[in-house]
Amino acid sequence: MAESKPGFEVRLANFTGPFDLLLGLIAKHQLDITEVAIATVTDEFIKYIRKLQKLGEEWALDEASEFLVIAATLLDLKAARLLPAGEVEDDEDIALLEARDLLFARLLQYKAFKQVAALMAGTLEQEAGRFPRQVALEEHFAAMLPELVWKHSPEQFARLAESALKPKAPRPTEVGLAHLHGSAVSVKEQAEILGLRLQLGKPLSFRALIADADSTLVVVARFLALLEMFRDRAVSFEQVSPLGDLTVHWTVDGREWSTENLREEYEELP
Amino acid sequence: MSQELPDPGVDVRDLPGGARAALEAVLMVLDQPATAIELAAGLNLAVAVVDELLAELQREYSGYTVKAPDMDDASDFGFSTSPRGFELRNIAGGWRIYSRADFAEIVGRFVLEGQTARLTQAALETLAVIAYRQPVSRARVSAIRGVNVDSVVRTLTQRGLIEDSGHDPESGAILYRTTSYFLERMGIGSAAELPQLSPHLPGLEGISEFYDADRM
Amino acid sequence: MSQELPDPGVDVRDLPGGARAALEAVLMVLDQPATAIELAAGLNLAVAVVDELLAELQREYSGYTVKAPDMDDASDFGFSTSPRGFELRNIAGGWRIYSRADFAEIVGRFVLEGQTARLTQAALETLAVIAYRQPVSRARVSAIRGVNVDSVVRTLTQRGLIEDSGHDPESGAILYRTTSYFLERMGIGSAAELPQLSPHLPGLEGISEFYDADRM
Repeated sequence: MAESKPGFEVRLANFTGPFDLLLGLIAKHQLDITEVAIATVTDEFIKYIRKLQKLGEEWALDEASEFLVIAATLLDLKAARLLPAGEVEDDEDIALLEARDLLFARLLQYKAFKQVAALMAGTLEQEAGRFPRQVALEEHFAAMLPELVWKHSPEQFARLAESALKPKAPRPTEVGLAHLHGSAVSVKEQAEILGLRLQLGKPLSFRALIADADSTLVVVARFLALLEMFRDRAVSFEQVSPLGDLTVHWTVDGREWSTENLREEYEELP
Repeated sequence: MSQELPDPGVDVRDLPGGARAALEAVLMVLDQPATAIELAAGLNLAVAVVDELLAELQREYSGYTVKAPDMDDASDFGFSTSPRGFELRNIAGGWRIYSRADFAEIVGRFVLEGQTARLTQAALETLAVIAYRQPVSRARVSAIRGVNVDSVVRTLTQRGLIEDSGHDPESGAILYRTTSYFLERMGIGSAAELPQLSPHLPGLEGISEFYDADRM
Repeated sequence: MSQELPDPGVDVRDLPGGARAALEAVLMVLDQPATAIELAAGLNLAVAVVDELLAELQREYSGYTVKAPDMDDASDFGFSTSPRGFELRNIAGGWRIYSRADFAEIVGRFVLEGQTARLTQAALETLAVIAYRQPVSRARVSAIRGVNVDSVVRTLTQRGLIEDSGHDPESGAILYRTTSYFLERMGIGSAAELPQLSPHLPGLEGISEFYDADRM
């Protein structure tokens, strides 16, 4: 796992959603998906959200939940990338490949809509220069209009106003469930499992660390946990070649480490 | 054609059709009659030039083609063609394009087609919001009602129930208020006589002007 | 000119300028686009005749003078003149007069109202998904865009660009579609005229690089 490249910036204000952000990240050619430093992105994002919260912006919650989708998506992609090329060994590998293809298809679809939205923006802009003739009816024609039938008493009219002005009950919010996973996996729990294994002192590959994971979700959670441990300098990473195995070492500082250090933002994640 | 004012923006004479077409473009979409001075200011032309162009267009619409400044290659003498279906009229100093009076019967028949004497529910509700929250912009009424109210506001204006009451100093949007005809139909003396509404109904404070909002 | 319907009232062809000018007169009072059928009914003319006249006026306003039926004495060949300041367009199924786009800046100085703020990126993308997938629920739009779209959908509804089109029979969710005002703003006749989505689907050049790298 490499550190983020110097100068890499996440300017979330420029993105309109997780797919947008993901496409933005990918478009930066230096960002091989395995090298996107999720920790850096997360840091930037949390800083951004805190700033919004200070300003009392109501979008903070929305964007925070969007970010969970980004993080999960990135981790899905990363997990998929960690499969050695062309080697499909078991059901889990197939599941990862399927997840990757699905994500790829969704990204393609999103990118297509983004492109047509840009075309539409151009057309709307161009058309805004044409003003329709919609002038008031000439007085002699307006005078010909049939006399208005008016049957409302002031009280009836007031009731009409009451109902028109009453705040509309918010429409039932439909919650997109597509990104939700079946069972909750705690990053904290996974961190504990990893900590116990690594504390024995022997460096372990990421493959080995996820060998017993029974779902993509556990892989993702362990990945996140490792990133957290890396932040706390409990572990270090070593990767000899770009697609090679990622080796995880327990560091000296790791003696002090406990899952209590995990920041609360991650407790419920993913 | 030599009295043009200094021109900071686009020179209308460089556009296809030149100053004459630019003037026509403005006249075609103007709702209220405009004076030659107002037109000249907007077009960055001298008033004398606009006066001349207005007279030219007026003659042309009535069927007398005159030598246009950008048609120097055409024949010099004005020849007559058939009149157009519209005319340019100067009423009380203001210029506006109207349908030609000859066609009043046909136009009237067309206008009356499909007209009803009754306001739709959407129109009534919009009128109620305007009556109780006046003066108010269309954008705010849209925000309260949750739908676009542009065409309903046009109908209510045409029916003489509401009217323009100037511009919002901040957004520049037109503000609407009810008319004395509305009071007459309601049988009350002033808008203050409208029955009180529950004090718990939201005012305009929380309703953002969505045209201004840069975040959606 | 031989397909006229029986005419109970005034014959528009007897008036100065004939049927063409009568049509123009009606176009002058429209406050929303009118179909050729509506215009034909109002003018007591056959739809085919009105269609032909509309096409003729459209060409003429754009600077191509054509032989008009009532100008038999004039020269027969169409010659081009300068375009007028306005144009006749067939949009969202109806005909209407617009100021020519060349004069956008100048006309904009006179017409304040109706100049709407630009849509945000989020609103544009949501509008695009709805335009191409209509009728569609908010949940589906959210899934495609990867974000919650509730507030953007509300704003698009207030601006009159989209509207409710009933409920999904299975989920009961409200379905949204674009409005004729949207078509007007886009300058197209129907949603089918939107640019094709499919050519934009393959590609994703940025992403293919590293995907290709591990595909063997």
